[in-house]
Amino acid sequence: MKLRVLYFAWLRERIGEPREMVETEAETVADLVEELRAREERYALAFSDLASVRVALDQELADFDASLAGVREIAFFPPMTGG
Amino acid sequence: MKLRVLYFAWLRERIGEPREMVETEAETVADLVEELRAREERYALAFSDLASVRVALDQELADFDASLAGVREIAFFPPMTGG
Amino acid sequence: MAVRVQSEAFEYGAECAGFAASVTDAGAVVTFAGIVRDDGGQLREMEIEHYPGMTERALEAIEAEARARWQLSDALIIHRFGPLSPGEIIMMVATAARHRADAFAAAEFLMDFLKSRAPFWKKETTARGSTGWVAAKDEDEAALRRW
Amino acid sequence: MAVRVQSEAFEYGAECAGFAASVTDAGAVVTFAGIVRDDGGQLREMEIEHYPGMTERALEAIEAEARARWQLSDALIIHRFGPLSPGEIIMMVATAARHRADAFAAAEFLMDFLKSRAPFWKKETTARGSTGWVAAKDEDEAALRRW
Repeated sequence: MKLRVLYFAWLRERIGEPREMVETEAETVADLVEELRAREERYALAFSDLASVRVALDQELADFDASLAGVREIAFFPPMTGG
Repeated sequence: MKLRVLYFAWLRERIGEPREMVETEAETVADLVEELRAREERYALAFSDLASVRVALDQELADFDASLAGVREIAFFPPMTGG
Repeated sequence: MAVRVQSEAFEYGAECAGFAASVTDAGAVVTFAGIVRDDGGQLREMEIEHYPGMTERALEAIEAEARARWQLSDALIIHRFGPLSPGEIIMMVATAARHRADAFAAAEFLMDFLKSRAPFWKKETTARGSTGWVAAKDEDEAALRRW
Repeated sequence: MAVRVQSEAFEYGAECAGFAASVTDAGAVVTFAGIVRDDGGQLREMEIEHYPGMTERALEAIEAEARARWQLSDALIIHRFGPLSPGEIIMMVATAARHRADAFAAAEFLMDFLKSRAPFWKKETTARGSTGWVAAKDEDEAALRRW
């Protein structure tokens, strides 16, 4: 499947781009993160500490063990600091 | 001693005036209330339920057993409802 | 820090903006406004009586207590007296602090104490012309005990 | 009920006044404004990044949750993104209710959830030119657990 992957804040800066299309057979968010990490050093760096990474599937907060079935957009970002 | 006595809200309405000078030898607020009650029916009515009467001595909230020594102004009023 | 007791209307929005613009070293501003509630068209007028002199002292004491309990950059209390119509703003408080928890807590504290410890009394006149003094609520007295 | 996410500045005072004037059957209005704190002249700029689309959804969900929990006459959330200077207002919330306890609780709830559940990130540039992302605070995450 083709996934639209978005990065925000320092994840965006470490990866070097705000979004990309990713072709993957990953079943869960965690699987996808493993694939990305294995790809290039910048991904490994961005995902080195998952405790400070949050994920949203189709614009809803989700967990790393969430399934990617039917998902079109996934976003990775640090803990939020609005307000 | 001469005391300036003020009444507010329904105490003012029941007594029929907002303020008066009272000559008294009462030692406490409670003593003064007893004197006023004995004076006229309108005072007896105004002070019939002391649970719903509050008192201030020289513009500070006080209790019924507080001493009147040195006090110049005493005010009686219902529980407050500002805001 | 300011306390104002007045019969004239005040501009709530302008007071909020002025307060927020004047504070320094604050990251959080909380305001509260009390409005004369229409209660389904039953109310014609609300008259607020107060105790001149004691009112200002009580509000200043409450504000000083809030400043002693929380780290506030600034605080403001404005309360009207006299006749008010439904929909009119009766009063407001504003607090400013570095952090929002302090600003929220101080604003609630000011309101709780102002409600039951500042000498104001409300008298309502209904559309049919009958009048009555607003009774103090047990819940307002209870609200003081949490502080 | 309204949620606005925008880069343009908004007039905090005018928003407060308009909100208070538009509510019906409310006796209490609470507003919160978040201000870019100067931090002793160390800060030159704060840039707010957000996730367009998800931001609006998250804020609307938080507002709907507040309306489900408390009796609100109305609620408003405005949040800016993009570059901001010290002293500028970042965002505001406003709540209106018949009783002040509901208005205060809902405003605090909106702030607590907005802080940690709406996709905004703050980046600071100091007067000396160094930049850094503001870290989430444990106390903000902890604040969610009281609701």
